[in-house]
Amino acid sequence: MIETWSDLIPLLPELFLLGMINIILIAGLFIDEKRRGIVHFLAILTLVFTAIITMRDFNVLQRYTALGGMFVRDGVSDVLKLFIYLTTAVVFVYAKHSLRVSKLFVAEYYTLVLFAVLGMCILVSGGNLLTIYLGLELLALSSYALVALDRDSPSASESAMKYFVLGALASGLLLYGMSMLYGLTGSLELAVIAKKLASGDLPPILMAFTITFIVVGIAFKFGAAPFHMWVPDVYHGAPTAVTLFISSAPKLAAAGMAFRVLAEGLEPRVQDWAQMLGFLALLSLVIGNLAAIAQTNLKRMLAYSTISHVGFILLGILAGDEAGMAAAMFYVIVYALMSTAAFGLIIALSRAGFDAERIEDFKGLNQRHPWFAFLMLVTMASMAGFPPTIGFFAKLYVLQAAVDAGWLWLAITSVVFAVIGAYYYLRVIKVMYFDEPEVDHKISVPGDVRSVLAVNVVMLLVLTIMAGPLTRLCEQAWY
Amino acid sequence: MITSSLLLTIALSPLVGAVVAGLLGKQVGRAGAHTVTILGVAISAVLSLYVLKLIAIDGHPAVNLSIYTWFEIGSIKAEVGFLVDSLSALMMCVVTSVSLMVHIYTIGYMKDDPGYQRFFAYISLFTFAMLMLVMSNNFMQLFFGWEAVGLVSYLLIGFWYKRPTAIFANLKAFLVNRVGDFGFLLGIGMLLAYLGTLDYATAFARAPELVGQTFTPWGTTEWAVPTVICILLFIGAMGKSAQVPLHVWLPDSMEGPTPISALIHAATMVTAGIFMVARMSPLYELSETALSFILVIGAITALFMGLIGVVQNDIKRVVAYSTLSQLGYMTVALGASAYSAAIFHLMTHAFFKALLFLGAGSVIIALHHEQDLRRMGGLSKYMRITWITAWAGTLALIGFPGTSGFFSKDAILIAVQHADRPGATFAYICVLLGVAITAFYSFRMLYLAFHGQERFEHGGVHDEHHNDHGTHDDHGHHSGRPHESPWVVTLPLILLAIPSLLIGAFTAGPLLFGSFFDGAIFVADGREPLAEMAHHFEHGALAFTLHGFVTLPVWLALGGFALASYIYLLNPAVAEKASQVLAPIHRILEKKYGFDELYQALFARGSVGMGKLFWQAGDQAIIDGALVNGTAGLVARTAFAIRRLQSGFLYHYAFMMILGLIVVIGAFALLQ
Amino acid sequence: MIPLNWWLILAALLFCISVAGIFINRKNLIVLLMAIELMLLSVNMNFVAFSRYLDDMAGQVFVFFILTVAAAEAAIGLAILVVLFRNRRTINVGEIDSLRG
Amino acid sequence: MFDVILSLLIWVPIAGGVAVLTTGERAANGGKWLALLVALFTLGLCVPLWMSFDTTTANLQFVERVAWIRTFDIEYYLGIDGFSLPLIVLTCIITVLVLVSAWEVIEYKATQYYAAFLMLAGMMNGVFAAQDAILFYVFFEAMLIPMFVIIGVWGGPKRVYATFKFFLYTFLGSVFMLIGLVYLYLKGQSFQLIDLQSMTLNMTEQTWLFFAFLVAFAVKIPMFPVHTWLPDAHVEAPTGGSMVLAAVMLKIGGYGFLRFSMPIAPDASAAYAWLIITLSLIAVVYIGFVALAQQDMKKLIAYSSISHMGFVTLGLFIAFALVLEGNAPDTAALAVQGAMVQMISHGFISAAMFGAVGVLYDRVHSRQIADYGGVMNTMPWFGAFMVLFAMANCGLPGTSGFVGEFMVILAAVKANFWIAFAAALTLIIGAAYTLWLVKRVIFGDVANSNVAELQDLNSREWIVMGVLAFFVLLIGLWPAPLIDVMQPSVEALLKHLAQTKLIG
Repeated sequence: MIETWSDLIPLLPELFLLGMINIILIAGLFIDEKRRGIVHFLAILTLVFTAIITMRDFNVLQRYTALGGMFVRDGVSDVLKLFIYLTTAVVFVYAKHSLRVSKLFVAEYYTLVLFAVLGMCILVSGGNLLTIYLGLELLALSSYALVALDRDSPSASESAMKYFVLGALASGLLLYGMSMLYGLTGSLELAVIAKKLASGDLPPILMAFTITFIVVGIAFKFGAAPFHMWVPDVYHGAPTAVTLFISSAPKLAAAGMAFRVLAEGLEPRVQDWAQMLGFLALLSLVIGNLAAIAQTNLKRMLAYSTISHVGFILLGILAGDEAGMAAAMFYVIVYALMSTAAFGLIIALSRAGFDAERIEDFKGLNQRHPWFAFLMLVTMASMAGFPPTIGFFAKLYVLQAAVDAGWLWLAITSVVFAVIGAYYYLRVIKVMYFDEPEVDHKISVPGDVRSVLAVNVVMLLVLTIMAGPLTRLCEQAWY
Repeated sequence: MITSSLLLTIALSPLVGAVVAGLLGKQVGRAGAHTVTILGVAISAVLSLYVLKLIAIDGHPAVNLSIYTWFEIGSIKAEVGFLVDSLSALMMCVVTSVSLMVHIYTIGYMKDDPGYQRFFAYISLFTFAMLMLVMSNNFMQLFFGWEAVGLVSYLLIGFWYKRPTAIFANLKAFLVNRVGDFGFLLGIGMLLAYLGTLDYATAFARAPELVGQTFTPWGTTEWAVPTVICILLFIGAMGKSAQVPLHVWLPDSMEGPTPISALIHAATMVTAGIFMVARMSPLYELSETALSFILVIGAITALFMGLIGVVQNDIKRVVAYSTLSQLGYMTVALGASAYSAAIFHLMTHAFFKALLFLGAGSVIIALHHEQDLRRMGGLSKYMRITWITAWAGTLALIGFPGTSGFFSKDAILIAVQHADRPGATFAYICVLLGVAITAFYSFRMLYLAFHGQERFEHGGVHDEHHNDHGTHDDHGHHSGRPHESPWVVTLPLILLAIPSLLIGAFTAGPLLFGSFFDGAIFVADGREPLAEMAHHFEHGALAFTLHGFVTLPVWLALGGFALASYIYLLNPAVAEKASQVLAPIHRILEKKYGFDELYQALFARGSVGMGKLFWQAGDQAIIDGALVNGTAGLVARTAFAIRRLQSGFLYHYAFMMILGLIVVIGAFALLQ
Repeated sequence: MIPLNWWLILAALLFCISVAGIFINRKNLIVLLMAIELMLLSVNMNFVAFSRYLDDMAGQVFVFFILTVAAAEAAIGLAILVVLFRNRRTINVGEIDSLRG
Repeated sequence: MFDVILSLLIWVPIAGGVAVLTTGERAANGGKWLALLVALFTLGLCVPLWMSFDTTTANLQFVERVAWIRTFDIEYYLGIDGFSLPLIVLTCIITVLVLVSAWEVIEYKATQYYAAFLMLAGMMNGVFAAQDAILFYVFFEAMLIPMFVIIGVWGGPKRVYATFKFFLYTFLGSVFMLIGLVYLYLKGQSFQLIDLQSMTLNMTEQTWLFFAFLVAFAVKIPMFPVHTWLPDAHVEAPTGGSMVLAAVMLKIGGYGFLRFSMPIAPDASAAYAWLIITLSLIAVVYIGFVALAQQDMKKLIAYSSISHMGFVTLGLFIAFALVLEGNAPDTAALAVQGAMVQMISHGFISAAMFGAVGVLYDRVHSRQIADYGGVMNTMPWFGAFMVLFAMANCGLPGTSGFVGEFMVILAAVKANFWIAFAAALTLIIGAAYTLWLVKRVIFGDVANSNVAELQDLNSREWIVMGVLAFFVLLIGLWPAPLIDVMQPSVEALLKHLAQTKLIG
């Protein structure tokens, strides 16, 4: 229902992105291997301009809708989008090195990632179950393809298959839930659904049943236990450049989806889904932290670590109030930064024919390259939530929200598991600092990766000092 | 005038000497070390005498001044300060003068020891610590001195740190003393808790408030506060003054060089306990029970430690057990409220016991560090001065009428005889028997060392026992025959022999019956422990001496003397026979009643065993093994179990998702 | 008119069959893809039924989108299947377990 | 400069550490000198700090207050009172000594070693100066990472186990504290200690908070039964690590009790004082016996540290009995002062003991008591220092070790005779394990060829030992300046403790 052209203005960044993707898609066909850097450059430029367009009328306190309420632009969506662009741009910088090294430097990577970004943008701006579904599928389908990017790798195709089947199952469940919700409320629009639910004359059992299906869909996207089974295999099997992407930006989108569906659409049934998320958060913390201990592959370990981080994000969301959402948003942003940093470091240490993905590959890194060892130390410390890194403040924020909402027991459990989790992060530090190096090849990292990586990691420290503005941004997006 | 700078000079000049000799030993050299320390102690000694003169003769009032505040917390204040009255002035003189003698003696005794400077540093440091102890005007400083002398004692017993026996003995000495200090510290704590002060003057002034207060250790049991305080403080004295059952360290402390045995383990440090109780007389007078306790402990020590002396063959150990026994006498006097008699005996004992030790040391040097009485004999003709002074010391020790020991010991005996508190009768019997025993072992030692056959080996041949002394036993006299020691050794002997014999007769009057201790020692009204003796004494020392010949103690002493003379001088074969006939008793005495073995098993091995048990069972097995590593193991096992859930099969993953879905729905269905 | 519940029950049954097909099937991956299609169709049935009974067009519009996405999904799924087969020489679900733990 | 002196004390060493890191291994010597200069400069800052510290007030001094994270009302809020000042000075002194003692010893990655200690020093100063709970927590936790690396990189053969145990134990303890702080914030909308301390809390809240804080600080100090990380950490840590760990990091536990547990939950602290007192006494006695059974010098000293820290907790918590039941505020002040003095004193003594073991270890590369004997013969100066420190360790009057124990025991008698009785047992047990160690290591004849070849202290080691000995004796002979600095704060604390927080 396009009333006027001005209705499209809030969609401008997405439209620009779409246009550029098409250009890149076509350009990619004609640009040969040697000059593929152009695609890379173009992709980053696309993100930069999309970001600029988003920033142009960025107002964290304002809310616009377009397309008859199907598309929402507000502080939450814009903050998330900006960080999605940022994360993706960083991903591109790291990925180029990795793709080159593993001979996967193809234009498809960029188009697929950008399509996924587009999907994410639609997802976080979704004001209608339909837009949410479409955004989700656009993201998901691009991701399946990305995982299978390395067509000659058995493990990549295996993980892609698993991801695909489970993803399809999850979206089936989500759809089923959406259909029930539609049936119960008679609308696909989240705002209408919320109004309807608030009136509260719906059968509670049926409501819980419906909500469960929707929560499962969201949980799958997050990778929360017990819907996490794809996470380790995909992280492990996919090319590192893809893992890097999948582990970072889509989590922002998943959070956006949770915010839209749960905090807006299902807001009146907060007790219901909060309980469910509590259960999922608990399981995620337990399974993520414990299983990570038993890992020898760093990517796989980080996969489980992601699951535990998701537990914390859920801890914020389940608080159900604005503070909780803001906390979850803060956490997920910080998480995306940490995750890019961690995978970026894995990429930095990789070279032709060798992926530095086993924990042993980091042995004696302090002797081989103290700077990278230090960066990894900071990243691990941040992931484990040690001060003075920003990871600590993320946890603090979330815990505060959870305790405030009366989830004290879960907060206590979460910190206990955070301590257990500290073990495997420390193990990485231990391997880098305490052990003797086994290999002695020279670490050569392109300048752009090196400098972006440095900024990325140092941000984890600097943000501690600058935590004020970022937290305020998250807060304002919600109030 | 007694000013703070005067007192500071007295206390600190030995410290200065100690620091110079200790830290700059290499730079100042041997002569430098002994010059500076002797100078320091000499200054102290002279000034101490001056102070004593001011107080005793010129009637200078007691001085109580503080030097600096150690800490001040609200009303609780600990200061470093000096209280100089007749008691402390007397002690200062005893300490510094004996110390001076020992310093001089050491020049000869330690002549060839590589640790020469260190030794001087230690004994000067000791003098400082002991002065701090006796001059203190508060409990904190008392405790400082108390432990500091313990430290120096520890260092000196272990002076020859290569000898396993020495370092065993010093550890033992320190630990046993610590047991005493444990009680002592608690006593100070009680005092602070009930009187709110650490200052002597205030504490004594408020002491009467304690009467009638009770302390409830558990349940409904009630103890009188003064008794608890006094007994706790006395436990400290038991450690320091080696009273049964904390006496075990003193004989072993003879591992230290002989001058130390004289200075620390006979004349001064071990008498700190006696001094302390006398100092605290205003407190002790409040508790009959505590005094009885002291009386009995002292009596046991006096008799039973003397008995062990009879069977010892090491010359220094005989003197050591004699010291224990004499300390018992002093303690008995304290228990009988005859504080002045105790202090008097302390003083005379300091002189004659230092004399005996130094004499023994002289013998030991002459025989190249031979200490076994069975390898001595007939030394009188080689070492005239030593021999004569030893006789003088022995006579004083057994309390031969007219000698200083006679007056002091008699005072004690009479005081105990007329004491009427529980245990007095037992104590009296013990001390009486002790007199005979003292005479017996003293003369046994004298005869075995100086008289009879020459049983030592000529020619300076060292047996193996001596070689582990290291280098210090090389005293350079290889002339084959023992000969008299150099003047630095004999001069102190002579200087000590004179007071040993004479000081009693001159000072007994004022010290025991005069007003000398007024204001320093407090005896409750109505208690006149020495009244009976005063009655005899009113005709003067000479008359009293003559009277002494008709009293029981002197005859007992003569009996002991006679027996010893018969066995060890006239008919040595009897000794062997007697020890066979009395084998069981002999064994018990040789084993020293088994205290050492018992303590070794119970406390030394027991506590190490307990430590091992706590460590291995408690820390390692339970806390670390079961709890800490157990938790870690549990986490690891769970981790691997969870890892197995991730089977790799797609249908398991899907099943897990559906299961999760069903569980969530089911949980909700149940909850709704 | 057939009551709404019947439609819903039918859709639920189809849904259950498809879910069961996903985790009970241990043989062929293609069957999995079929199960997924079935699942989407059951959801479609739900939407259509609701749309009809609510008299609201949105549900049916949704169905069209689902159909489209399902087609794209099938395309990607089959593409991955081909790649997998090329690499592993098998499309047996029980043999795809190299990534685990 | 006084406006930011606390910030300088925190950030100069941290920035210095970063600078030292950048010098790299090639310019290791320059890095070492730079580190030493930074440490000395930081120590120099303590001089005006001590001089211009007002000892008549318990108010915070040298306050710096800037909003940090407004969303949570977290502030960069620094300030010190009588409790913080001595600990900051202690930190600065120990840091210099650690750097000096490592001078020729640490060759592997020397600049990293120096940088780690500098950063650690800044963080420890931060802990003592922070007046915002989150700021405190940030420093409190951040310290773990440099220490983890120090033990892990330069440690002994079982360092991995030790360092993980150390880290996870401490981390586990502190997260409960974090939850407690979050709870307090939600209740009072403030993280400033001063607000937290004046907040009204009911008994249930206080009890939960008390235990949350207890876990954190009990692990840190450490108290029985959560002490087992300490011996392992000490045994494996390099000399400097042990020195800092024992001298300063343990003190943070005691400081935490003073700053958090006691003032924030005074009623619960009073109600559970019996628990802390019991655990403290177990620490004194039980751990004393355990120390007696040790074969490893460092382990022995580590256990001795635990035992000594028992006096800190004992002193702090008998204050409740004294102030509430005994109505003896002066004695209570004596107890708290005793605890504080014990912390400072133990800082010097334990650093000295570990430093001394390090001196031996550098020469013989063994920490086993059985590998030594008769060290006095070849290292007389070392032996003399060792005997001095051993005596200080067993609380000989005239050394700093005496002051704290003396004060706590005296105060304990007033509270309950049997508490004092058990505590005073340390007089015997402490002397037993310390002097037995001395007997076996220092005294005796030369035990083996290793000992025979020992060289006595070089001038660098002499300086370290000498400085420590100086402070040990200074505090022992004249504790008054230290006590005067703390007295107003102690009185203010006790006044605070005496008032219940339960009603309005």
